[in-house]
Amino acid sequence: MTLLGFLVATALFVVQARNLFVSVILMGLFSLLVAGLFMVLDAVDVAFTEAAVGAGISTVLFLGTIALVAPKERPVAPRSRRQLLPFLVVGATFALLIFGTLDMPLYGDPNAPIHVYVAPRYLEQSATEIGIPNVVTSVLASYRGYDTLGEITVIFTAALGVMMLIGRGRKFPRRRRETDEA
Amino acid sequence: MAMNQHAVLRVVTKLLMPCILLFALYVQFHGEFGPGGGFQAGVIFGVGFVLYALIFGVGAARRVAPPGVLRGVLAGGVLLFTGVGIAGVLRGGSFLNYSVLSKDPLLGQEMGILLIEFGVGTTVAAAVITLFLIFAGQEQKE
Amino acid sequence: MSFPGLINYWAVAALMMIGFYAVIAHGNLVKKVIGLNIFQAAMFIFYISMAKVRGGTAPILDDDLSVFSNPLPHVLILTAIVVGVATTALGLSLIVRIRDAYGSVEDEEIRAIEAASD
Amino acid sequence: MINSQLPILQVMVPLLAASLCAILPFRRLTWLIALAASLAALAISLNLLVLVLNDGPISYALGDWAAPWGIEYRVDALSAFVLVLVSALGSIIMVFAPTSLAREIDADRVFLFHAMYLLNLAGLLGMAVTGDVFNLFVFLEISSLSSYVMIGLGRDRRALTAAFQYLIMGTVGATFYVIGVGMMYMMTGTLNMADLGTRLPEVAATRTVIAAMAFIVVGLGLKLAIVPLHFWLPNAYAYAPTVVSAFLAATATKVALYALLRIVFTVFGGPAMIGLPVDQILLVLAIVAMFGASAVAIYQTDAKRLLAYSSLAQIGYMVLGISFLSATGLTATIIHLFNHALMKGALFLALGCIYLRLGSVQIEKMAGLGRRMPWTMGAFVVGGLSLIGIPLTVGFISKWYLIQAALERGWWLVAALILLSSLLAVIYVWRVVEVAYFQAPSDDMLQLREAPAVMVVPVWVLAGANVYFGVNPQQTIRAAQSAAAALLGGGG
Amino acid sequence: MSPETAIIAALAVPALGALLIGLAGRVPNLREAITLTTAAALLAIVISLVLAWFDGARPDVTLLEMIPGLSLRFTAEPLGLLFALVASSLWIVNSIYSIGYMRGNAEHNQTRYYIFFALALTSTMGVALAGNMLTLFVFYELLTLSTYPLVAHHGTPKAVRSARTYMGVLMATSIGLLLFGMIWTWQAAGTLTFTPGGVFEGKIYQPLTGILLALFVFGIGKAALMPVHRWLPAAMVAPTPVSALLHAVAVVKAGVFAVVKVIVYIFGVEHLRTVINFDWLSIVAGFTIVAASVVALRQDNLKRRLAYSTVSQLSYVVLAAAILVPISVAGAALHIAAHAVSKITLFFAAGSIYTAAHKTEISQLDGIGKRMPWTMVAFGIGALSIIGLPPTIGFTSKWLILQGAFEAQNSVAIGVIILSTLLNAAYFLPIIYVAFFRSESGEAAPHGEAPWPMVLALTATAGLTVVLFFAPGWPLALAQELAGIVR
Repeated sequence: MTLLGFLVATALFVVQARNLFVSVILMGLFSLLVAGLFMVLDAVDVAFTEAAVGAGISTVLFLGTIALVAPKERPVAPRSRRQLLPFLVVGATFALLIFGTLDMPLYGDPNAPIHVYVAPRYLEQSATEIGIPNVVTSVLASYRGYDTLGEITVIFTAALGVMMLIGRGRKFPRRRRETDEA
Repeated sequence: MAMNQHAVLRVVTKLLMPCILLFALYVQFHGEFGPGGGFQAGVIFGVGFVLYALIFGVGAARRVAPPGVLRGVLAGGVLLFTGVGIAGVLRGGSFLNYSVLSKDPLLGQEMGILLIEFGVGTTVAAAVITLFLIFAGQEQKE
Repeated sequence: MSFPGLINYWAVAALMMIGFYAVIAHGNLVKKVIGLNIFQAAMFIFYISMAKVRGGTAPILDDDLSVFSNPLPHVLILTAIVVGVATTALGLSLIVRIRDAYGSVEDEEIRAIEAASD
Repeated sequence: MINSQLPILQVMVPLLAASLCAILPFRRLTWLIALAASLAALAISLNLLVLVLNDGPISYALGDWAAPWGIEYRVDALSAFVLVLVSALGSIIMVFAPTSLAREIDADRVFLFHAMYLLNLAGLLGMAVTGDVFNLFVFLEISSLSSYVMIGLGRDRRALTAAFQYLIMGTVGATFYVIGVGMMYMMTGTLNMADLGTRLPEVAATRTVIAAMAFIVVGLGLKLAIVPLHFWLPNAYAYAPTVVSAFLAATATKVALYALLRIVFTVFGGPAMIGLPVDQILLVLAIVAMFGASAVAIYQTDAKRLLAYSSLAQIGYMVLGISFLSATGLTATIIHLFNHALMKGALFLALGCIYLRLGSVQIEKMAGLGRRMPWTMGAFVVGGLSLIGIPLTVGFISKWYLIQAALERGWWLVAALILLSSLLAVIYVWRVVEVAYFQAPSDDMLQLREAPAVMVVPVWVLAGANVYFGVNPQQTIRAAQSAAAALLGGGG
Repeated sequence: MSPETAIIAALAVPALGALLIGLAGRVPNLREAITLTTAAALLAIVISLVLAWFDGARPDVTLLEMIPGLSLRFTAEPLGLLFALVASSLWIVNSIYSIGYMRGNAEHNQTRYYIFFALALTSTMGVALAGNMLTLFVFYELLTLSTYPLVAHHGTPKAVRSARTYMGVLMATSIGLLLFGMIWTWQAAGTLTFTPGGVFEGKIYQPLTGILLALFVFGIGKAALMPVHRWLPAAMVAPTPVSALLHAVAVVKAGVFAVVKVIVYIFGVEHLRTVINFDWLSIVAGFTIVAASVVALRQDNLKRRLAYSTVSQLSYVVLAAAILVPISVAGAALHIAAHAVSKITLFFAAGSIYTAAHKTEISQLDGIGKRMPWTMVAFGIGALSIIGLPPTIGFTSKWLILQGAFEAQNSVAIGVIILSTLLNAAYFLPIIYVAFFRSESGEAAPHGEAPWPMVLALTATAGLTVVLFFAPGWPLALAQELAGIVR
């Protein structure tokens, strides 16, 4: 689980880096680490996806964006009141999360509810019901195929949305200059 | 994008492109056995295209994949997926019941999965290309 | 007794909070989206960790193996990853537009511009 | 056969239509498609409501995989009711849309807008019809992403920041929701709502489940804009194109509320089961919303913002109904959910007409509008009266049930507060009315004409609905009562 | 026409009139003709209803069920019929007067004025004929809404501000208190139907009755019990015919009517007699009577003085009902009619003075009686009636109330009535005195009587005030019927 510790450290760096470029590159690294972790946790499909998406697409998108906008972050204003509230919110959420974990089944416990209910059927029956060995695929595409339909609808929505917002031929004048002078 | 002057890059890319696309197809159709599937394949396919755009310029890439076509492909994936679902309905099952697609339920399942994964791949590839072209296209304006 | 088995959940929680903090405390819009990504990635890890079965392998059936990790969370997370990247893409395109409109991607500067133009 | 397929068609019709709209770059054609799809969705949902009220809940297994393994669609009285609400408003607003959009959105984007609109509709309908907690998340995201985009299309640049803020808050909310779902799944091994409802009681006392509930309530609360989580809403509603404001105000928060009800009651079997004072927290938040948001609304100079804050207050009423934890309280919530959609739909659409002609919805610029645009302002007044809760409008029915629920619990003070807060509504509605009717119009307003009939008619359909269902509310009440009963009865 | 149809028609006719007035807005003569026809038709309908009632018909119309178990329901009973009769007959007179006033002063937005006037009458009919509390509440609110544009008619900042007060107080009380009380009642008694003898018998914890009653009495802001009387003087910015018919007759009478109705048909007189801590209502009403009279004394603006006089007179009705003996309840009912005819006369006179002489303050009225004899004689008759002197109907109603007070040995009521009679005299007689016996101050422009429709109208109401003394006819008969129900 050193990997997790490493992840936390990377995440801290990502958040702290003032240079957005550095931040984004580290973010790519972070995604790769996450993908690695997923491999360790037997989630090969997820690892594959995370590597492709997190380290690949997201990074490209981020780079594209910071190339267009300022590459540096302004230092967070040291106003105590603005800093206090986020800390409180985060602290409360954290406490709730930890509180929530206390009654969780232990990590890797084969008798955890999720391993004894519903899921076994996938592992046991999918060979006869669907006939393909990759259970992730059979769940993804058949048992819960509808989620996947939703998923590509999400992509579809996002792609159309980006087209609408910043696609070519948009007629919004560049208002930056006006406001700078005004 | 000045890279389209480099002859070496151009040639390498031309050689690489089929490999990438082939790999994408492999991932696409091998998903039942190993890791992978429509989504990953779509991403790879898209990335292959991104490479093409990087080397030959966004303008050239956009000529290959104009927005109208991209929108068509994007929607096509969704339509294919829903189409498979509705085919299930028409053959007397529920939405997305693939078993009824063929006389042999197992075969039906495989057919269904293959088709919808292809739908997923199509949409995802188109989405990746769209996103890239748009974000890269912004840069040119600046 | 139970504590050692929960440590990784705690690490996940910590990771989540790093991202969450970036979302709400940082004024830079790009940083907010980065934070959002970390937050979500931590949530992915949480799901995948719960799917793990000690001694199990990836849920690709093979006659030699008998213990597999739970495939369901994997599927859910595949979906969630995709949703995440879709959100990121939209968020970033909004940032580009905001930059066009305001000339800044800093929360406070935008507010100042807003206040000045009112 | 077609009857048995209705649940899936409910979502697939708008989804397919959306794909078509994306392909066809023609404004009128896509509008026709969108309109046809919305109307078809309305027909389907009405059919479903009748079926459900007559024969009880309908279950539909997607891919024919039985419930805990596959995804289940489940339509009961409550979800059918929400479906009708969403698709009805979706249709009416679509009739209204073209003229309004022509003024507020670039012409070459309109066909994509139709696609977005339909995607949003599909997402909302999907949320209402699904019986699977994770599937709910997926459809939540479909509707959210499309609404971010639609808000971002607003003419004012502040629409962009509003959309971004909403995106951040919405995503945080969705992630919270997923975390909560993960915890529930961890303790039970299932994602099906009904199944969760039966399996959760065994592990109810665990801290994990308590945390899960907290995360889900907060996550959906963000979407719903319960008061401390509301910051995204006023700007989003104020700067989005009017059609979008109307649609979101009338439907999106309602569906989020539906999701909250569904999770809290069907899945958790009511807040009491967990042993958290959720009801009391909700009570306090609701009252804060009712007064705080109304008070802020009074000071707005922009009519759209005014309505946005008023929405927050109205959401407070709905949450208040939940906090009573009684059949009457839930009935009140559900009735108000429906009624508020009618009011806000009418009000925002009326503002759309005003924006079309006036190019602004600043209250001070609306002086004398009552004479220039009599129909539009007439509808606005009807909607406003309904918001106040004047008898013969739907608002009165809502209030009646809400107060009754309070009195049933013996909470006199709360009942009095409900009434007091509706007096604040009198103030903010009346500010607009006074300006529009009793101030002399400025000179450049003299050429103003009434908005075209394609806009005024939908506005009046909604305004008329405010009166019709206010005078004749039996159907609403009956549907709401059976929905509330279904919620309290567990699995439903 | 069957009595059921008549009830529906009483609601529908003025509403239809409003519609037609709106359509005929471009043609003033047609518009006014419609107003008059509608008013006449309404009176005929109400009369037919009264006749039917005396013949033993007890119509009961249920329109639609608004909330399960609660419908929009209309019935005819003596008190409501009396109110409807007063309102509809005075509407005719008032319409004639309005025509003179609005044209004489060249008011703007006349069409809107007539439309909302007709709508206000619809609402008044709804209040009068309501068969349960919900229906009464519905039309009570509609009355507020339909009179709001009339108060704000001028559109000046002052008018808008006053209209805001008007709306604010009436809405706040009705939504904040009345609705609350109503829903509470529904919760406790399970019904809101007006039932002789009340609905609470044994259903509510005694001390709560007092609180509930307070919710009703103060919630009905239109009854202008202090401290919720402020809207009434504010409403005086409206054109005078509005003040005359609505704020002397329809609106305020709807208020006291509702109070009496609640006392008689929701709480039940007999039931209230058993409530120990009930005296406060007499005290509040008594205080309002005296205090408002004192305030009236100090007003120089004629309409404001009349307004405070109205506040005071309204509480007579409340006080009379609170005495809780049949004869005083009859007095309360009759006083509704008596005050209506007398106060409308006074307002008509004030409007005439404004139209003819453009004078609004009492101190400007020196010698005006010589120029406007008809007006000022009518004013005098109205004043006599308010003070309670014969030969006017005001005497009759006051007499009944006083009789009731003696019967109940309610010393507070007796004292208040005597004291206020003196005060009434103190604020009216000086006006009559200066009008007839002071000589005109120099600078005033010469003027004569107001336009003839106005003079006609105010003569008619003044005449009615006297005629009713000699032949009280239906009003008294209906009031006595009510007393019979109370017993």
